[in-house]
Amino acid sequence: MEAINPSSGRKDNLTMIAFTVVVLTAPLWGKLIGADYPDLLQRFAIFGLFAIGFNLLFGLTGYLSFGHAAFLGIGSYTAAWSFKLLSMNPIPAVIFALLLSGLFAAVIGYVSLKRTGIYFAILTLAFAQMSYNLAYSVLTPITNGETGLRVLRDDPRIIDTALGVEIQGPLLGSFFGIEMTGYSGFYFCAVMLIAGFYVALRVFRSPFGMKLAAIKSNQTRMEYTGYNPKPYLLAIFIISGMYAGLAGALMVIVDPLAGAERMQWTVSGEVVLMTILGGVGTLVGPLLGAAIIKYFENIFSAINESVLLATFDFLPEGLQEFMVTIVHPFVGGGWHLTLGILFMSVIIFMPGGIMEGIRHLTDWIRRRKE
Amino acid sequence: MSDSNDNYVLEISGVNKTFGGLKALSGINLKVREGSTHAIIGPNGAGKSTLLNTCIAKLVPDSGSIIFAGRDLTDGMTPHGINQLGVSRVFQTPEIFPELSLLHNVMIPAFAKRDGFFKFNLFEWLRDEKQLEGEAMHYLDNLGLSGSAEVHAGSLSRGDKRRLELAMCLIQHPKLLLLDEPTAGMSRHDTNRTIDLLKEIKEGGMTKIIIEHDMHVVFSLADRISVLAQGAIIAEDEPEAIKGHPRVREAYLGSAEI
Amino acid sequence: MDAILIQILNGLDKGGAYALIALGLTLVFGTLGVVNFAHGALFMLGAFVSVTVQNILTISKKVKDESITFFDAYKETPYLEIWWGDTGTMIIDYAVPISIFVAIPVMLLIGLAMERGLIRFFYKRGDADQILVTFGLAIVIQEIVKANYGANPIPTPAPEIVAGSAPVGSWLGLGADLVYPWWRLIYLFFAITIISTVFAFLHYTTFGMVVRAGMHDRETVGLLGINIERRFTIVFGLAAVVAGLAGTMYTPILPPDYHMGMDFLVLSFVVVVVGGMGSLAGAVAAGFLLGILQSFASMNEVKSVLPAIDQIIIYLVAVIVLLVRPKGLMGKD
Amino acid sequence: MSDDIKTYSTLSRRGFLKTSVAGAVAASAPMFFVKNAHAFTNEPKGSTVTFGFNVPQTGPYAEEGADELRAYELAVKHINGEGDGGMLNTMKPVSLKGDGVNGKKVIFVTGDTQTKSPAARASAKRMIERDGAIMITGGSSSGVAVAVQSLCHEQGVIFMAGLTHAVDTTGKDRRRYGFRHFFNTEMSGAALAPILESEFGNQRLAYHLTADYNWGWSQEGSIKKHTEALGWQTRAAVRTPLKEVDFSQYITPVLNSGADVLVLNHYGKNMVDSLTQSVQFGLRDKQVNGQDFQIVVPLFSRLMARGAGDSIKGIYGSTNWNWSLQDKGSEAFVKSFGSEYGFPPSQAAHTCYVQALLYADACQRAGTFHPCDVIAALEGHQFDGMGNGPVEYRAEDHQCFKDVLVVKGKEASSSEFDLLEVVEVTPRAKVEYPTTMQDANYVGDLGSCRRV
Repeated sequence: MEAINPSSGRKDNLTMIAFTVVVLTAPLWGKLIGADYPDLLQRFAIFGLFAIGFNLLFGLTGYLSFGHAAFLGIGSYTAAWSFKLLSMNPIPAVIFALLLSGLFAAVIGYVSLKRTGIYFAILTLAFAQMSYNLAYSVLTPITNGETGLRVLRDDPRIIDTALGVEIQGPLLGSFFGIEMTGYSGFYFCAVMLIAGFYVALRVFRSPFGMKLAAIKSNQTRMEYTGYNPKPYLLAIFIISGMYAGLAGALMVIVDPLAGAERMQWTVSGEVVLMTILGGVGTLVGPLLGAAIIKYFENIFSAINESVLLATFDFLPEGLQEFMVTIVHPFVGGGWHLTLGILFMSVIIFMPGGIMEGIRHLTDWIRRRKE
Repeated sequence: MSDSNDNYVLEISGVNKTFGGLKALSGINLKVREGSTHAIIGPNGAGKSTLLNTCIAKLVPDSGSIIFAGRDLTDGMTPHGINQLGVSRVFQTPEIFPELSLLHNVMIPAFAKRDGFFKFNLFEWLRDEKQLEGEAMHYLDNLGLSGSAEVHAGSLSRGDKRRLELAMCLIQHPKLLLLDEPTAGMSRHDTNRTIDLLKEIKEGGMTKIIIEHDMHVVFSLADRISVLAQGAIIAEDEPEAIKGHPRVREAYLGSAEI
Repeated sequence: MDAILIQILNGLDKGGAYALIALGLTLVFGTLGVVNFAHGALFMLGAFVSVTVQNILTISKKVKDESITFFDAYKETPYLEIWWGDTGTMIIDYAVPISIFVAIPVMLLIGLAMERGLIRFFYKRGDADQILVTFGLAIVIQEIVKANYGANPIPTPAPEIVAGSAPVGSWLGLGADLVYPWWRLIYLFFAITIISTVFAFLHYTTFGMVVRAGMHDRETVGLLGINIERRFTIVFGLAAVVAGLAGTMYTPILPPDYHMGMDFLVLSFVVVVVGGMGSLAGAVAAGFLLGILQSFASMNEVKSVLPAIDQIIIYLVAVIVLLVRPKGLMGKD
Repeated sequence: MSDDIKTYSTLSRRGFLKTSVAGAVAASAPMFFVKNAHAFTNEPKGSTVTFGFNVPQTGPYAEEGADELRAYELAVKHINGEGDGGMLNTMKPVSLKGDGVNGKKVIFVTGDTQTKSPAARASAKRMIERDGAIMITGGSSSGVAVAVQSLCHEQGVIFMAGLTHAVDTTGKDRRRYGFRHFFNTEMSGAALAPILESEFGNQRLAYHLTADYNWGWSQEGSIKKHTEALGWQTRAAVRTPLKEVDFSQYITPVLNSGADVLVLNHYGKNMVDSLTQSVQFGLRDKQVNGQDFQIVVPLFSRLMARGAGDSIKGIYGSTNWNWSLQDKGSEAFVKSFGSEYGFPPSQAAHTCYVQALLYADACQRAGTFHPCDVIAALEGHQFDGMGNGPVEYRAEDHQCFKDVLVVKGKEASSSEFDLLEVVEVTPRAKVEYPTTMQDANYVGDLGSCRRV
């Protein structure tokens, strides 16, 4: 299916309204799947934003970046420093994170976009890994190394000091008096997610997006058709990097700690997997992929033997033990196994990811009806 | 009528190109009159496509110059820069956007014509581009493709892909249109339709360079013909004269009757 | 002088390992066009062949340690020692070399099974699908190994006779301080042998020629009526064997754990790409280049000038190479 | 709602788990952290109280995490009066009576830290926000401990650190809500130095290989300080990347550096790899400056050391606790752990078990779960009978001060568990450092406990 379509104003408005409603009511429907606690919902929103931004690059242009974690990390560190030096208000943190991650994306993108395909992927990977390794070691004065950069009570915070804002309670981000924790933290992320989704929708529905899809389809033709693909690619690389930077900043806003691990290749890999799992080049797919992976990481890993015993309590003793024995390897410490199996089965049975699977399913149902 | 016109759109002079030890083009001189259709014929490997490639900066010649609209195309010009000057090309193997719909395939070049090589129109709606869309539909219609405007270009037949590519070039209203075997792989019927179409454009004043093996096409369209063999132009004249040219017969046509 | 020489040795040794791991990866990409994220897992499986062989050889008669009352601790004597005395001890000592002979058929089977059971369905799929499915497979393999062998590294020593160091310095008439572990020398020799064998196989056998032709132009070879699919299956098996052997032989240097495949995965991709995707010679050259540069970057003298250069050298070199040579060291356009 | 907890006549493990779970399910009904809804975060309202065990279940420390979890389950059992009671029988003073804490049965929830700070904080948050955990405990790395500790401090939840050895945890990153029972790099250095002197003499030239992150530097600094005080010199201290697996390029320069002692400031997998490879390079067979070359591993983990096989034989290091100790507390713990699981506990299991009991006991003594009162009960608390001799939770930095074990890799081990022999039990007085240390890493601000 072509990623880009002009759609109609009415359809887009409906999409936006539906999306907004679904996101804002997450605490309600989250209950059904045991995800109704703010930290996980925040994570859904943050990683969703990360994946949506990543998909703008990978999904539209086909350029697979394996180094987006670098921008996530830069966003995080910037936000943490904004908290330390300027103010606990998330607004400057977001602005500076966007600017700085955009700047880094411009530099890394400018160099990496000289190459295509796997060569591009390895260039981005190399930049991110260098950032990660340095952040962990010699850059410790800036990053606080393994422990991660934390916000401390005796940090200067010049804006707050100037305005006489004093943090009384716990040291948390504070949006004009609203503490960025729990559900208020989630709603802040949710608003950012909705804004990010709206921008992504506009890209998908714009001539700009169509040109990106054309670059993916046939870059040579683009050049002989009068386009310079470089600025297009660089622009979307920067935008995509800024999404990652924003996601990184939000991580710090809801939980004031910036760690070097956020720059490791596994994080870049994670966002690649999220996007592919949900469906490359689809609007909602990456968000879905992000939610699924985070759900597994947080909910499946927390299921221990006792929880299983309770779950199968309705069964007779012997059968209960049997079920627990069967299921146990897949939960708790075994959540990775379940995730691996999920990756494989999704992609075996639904080429192109979950959204593609859903599309085939709806097509099939429609055909059955007819 | 073309004889009276001494305005040259393209002036190729002294172009040489070697690949390794192989001389692909040697001392090519060629002038193309404005509004004319200039055919380049020659056996396989004669250097016809190579010559066109040097015109769009796909290849940089070792020496010589190619002047178009007052600019030397061999002097650090980029492919997109050349296109923006008004040169469009139909390739030997169709270069289209297989994953996009036919409509979008044609809209992309139209955008390039309108917006230049880069425009950050991220916050415009594609659906508001009604005028452009109408224009694209018009060109698809002209080439008999409007019925499948929403189809993925990748699923077209080879002949249809070629016509699509032609539409993509035509919508840019180029000053110079380079056609590399535009009818190869087309049915007789489609070939004739294409010839008619190209004739129609000719009346619009567009200059065309055409590489073609099909002599029916060549003689239907060309105002002038250059014959290329082993990288050199061995003859250049009007179609009727070329037909009887002895060296051409020998080098390219063999002794066969045309 | 000694310091430089020994770092070159280190570099060659590292490079041998990198090249060996990258070789299979580039073979699979070049012939099958598959981006195989499960390649690290094959390396790890090879290492666990060694662990398994060692476990089997040391199946022991357990005598309860009576001094321990709170839990069951056993004094273990391997049956091999009980039955065959010193011969048995020697066999156990040679667990790792023995594993090599076990690893070849085992890894071949694993490779064939993987290709037939999964990979072949993904030849025509996009890179994205390949990445996800092979990554998923890598996680599953890893978790299965973890479930059976635990998460901690398991010691798999080299035979006693080569456990120590060789007096390389004396051989070369340099200082006696210059020593190098026997096993690392063996590994280097082994790596070169395997790499040469693979090259010879691809260059001097008809099978190899067809495969190389297939790497070049798959369609044409298919048109010649050659059953390229079956040969590709064998190529995948071959790649699995090479990766597995690299792992098996590595166990005395690095006590294996379930995660070691992931530790090498990114590195092996960097080596393959720096060498030029699909170029066997490039992968080998890049392996040695990166190994040697990494060794030199780790020297105190270098680090005092460029702090933490050893942390980033591989990636830095990758960036430079790819900017200077768009398709890697020996990549084809 | 929690009144309908099923009671089982037999105290089988399954039965025990069932009881705790019935409660967990009942209690974990929406109890996310709502500001000011309670007198304090997650005040237990029903008949149960929930502990949160945050341990690495995936990644390189998964095995250590699994052992920690075993210890916690055992601790919960003992607190609730099941099993043989373990250290409750030896701990002095003890207020726990084997009927839960403050009349409430202890239940627990678990999480996976992945040995990554953000992941660890995420799972701690889940346990606090969703599962209503009254406290968080566990972990296998200093980075994680510091990160989770400051999270808990902000959330107003007590954190009982698991295995964390960098000074920072109770040094510059100390928090009012965080407590560490495990020893630290400073104590390792202080305990090791005298033994190194008596074994290797005071004319030594040391070469350090140090994992390039906070803990590594902390360990390197302490060993340097204490050995240089003896008269040792430091030839070089080289930083190695944390993710390195092949240390050959760092080991070879040691060969002709003139150094005669190699100090491996590496933990876990790093240590297994670097030690194995150092021995292969023949370092142990070398003679330098007329003395036998020696290798020192400042922090030993028996669980991980197994991976180095024979290479650990004769290597000196320090450890917080070892199962072979003969005191009453250790015996009681090894006995109940060994009979439950069939093998001896690791030092990680020990420290976690002790932390869980100490927390529960403090709540019992305070008569409430209010963190401020529990903190007051823990600060300056002196206890004995838990495997390390008399111990004190120093009020100023929340660090436990106790005897430290200097150990050596055993030459002739009798079983797979018998890897370390205790060379010396360095008394608390020798490893205790003053609260007025000038080093920036040792100075911190606890912050205060917040009563709403």
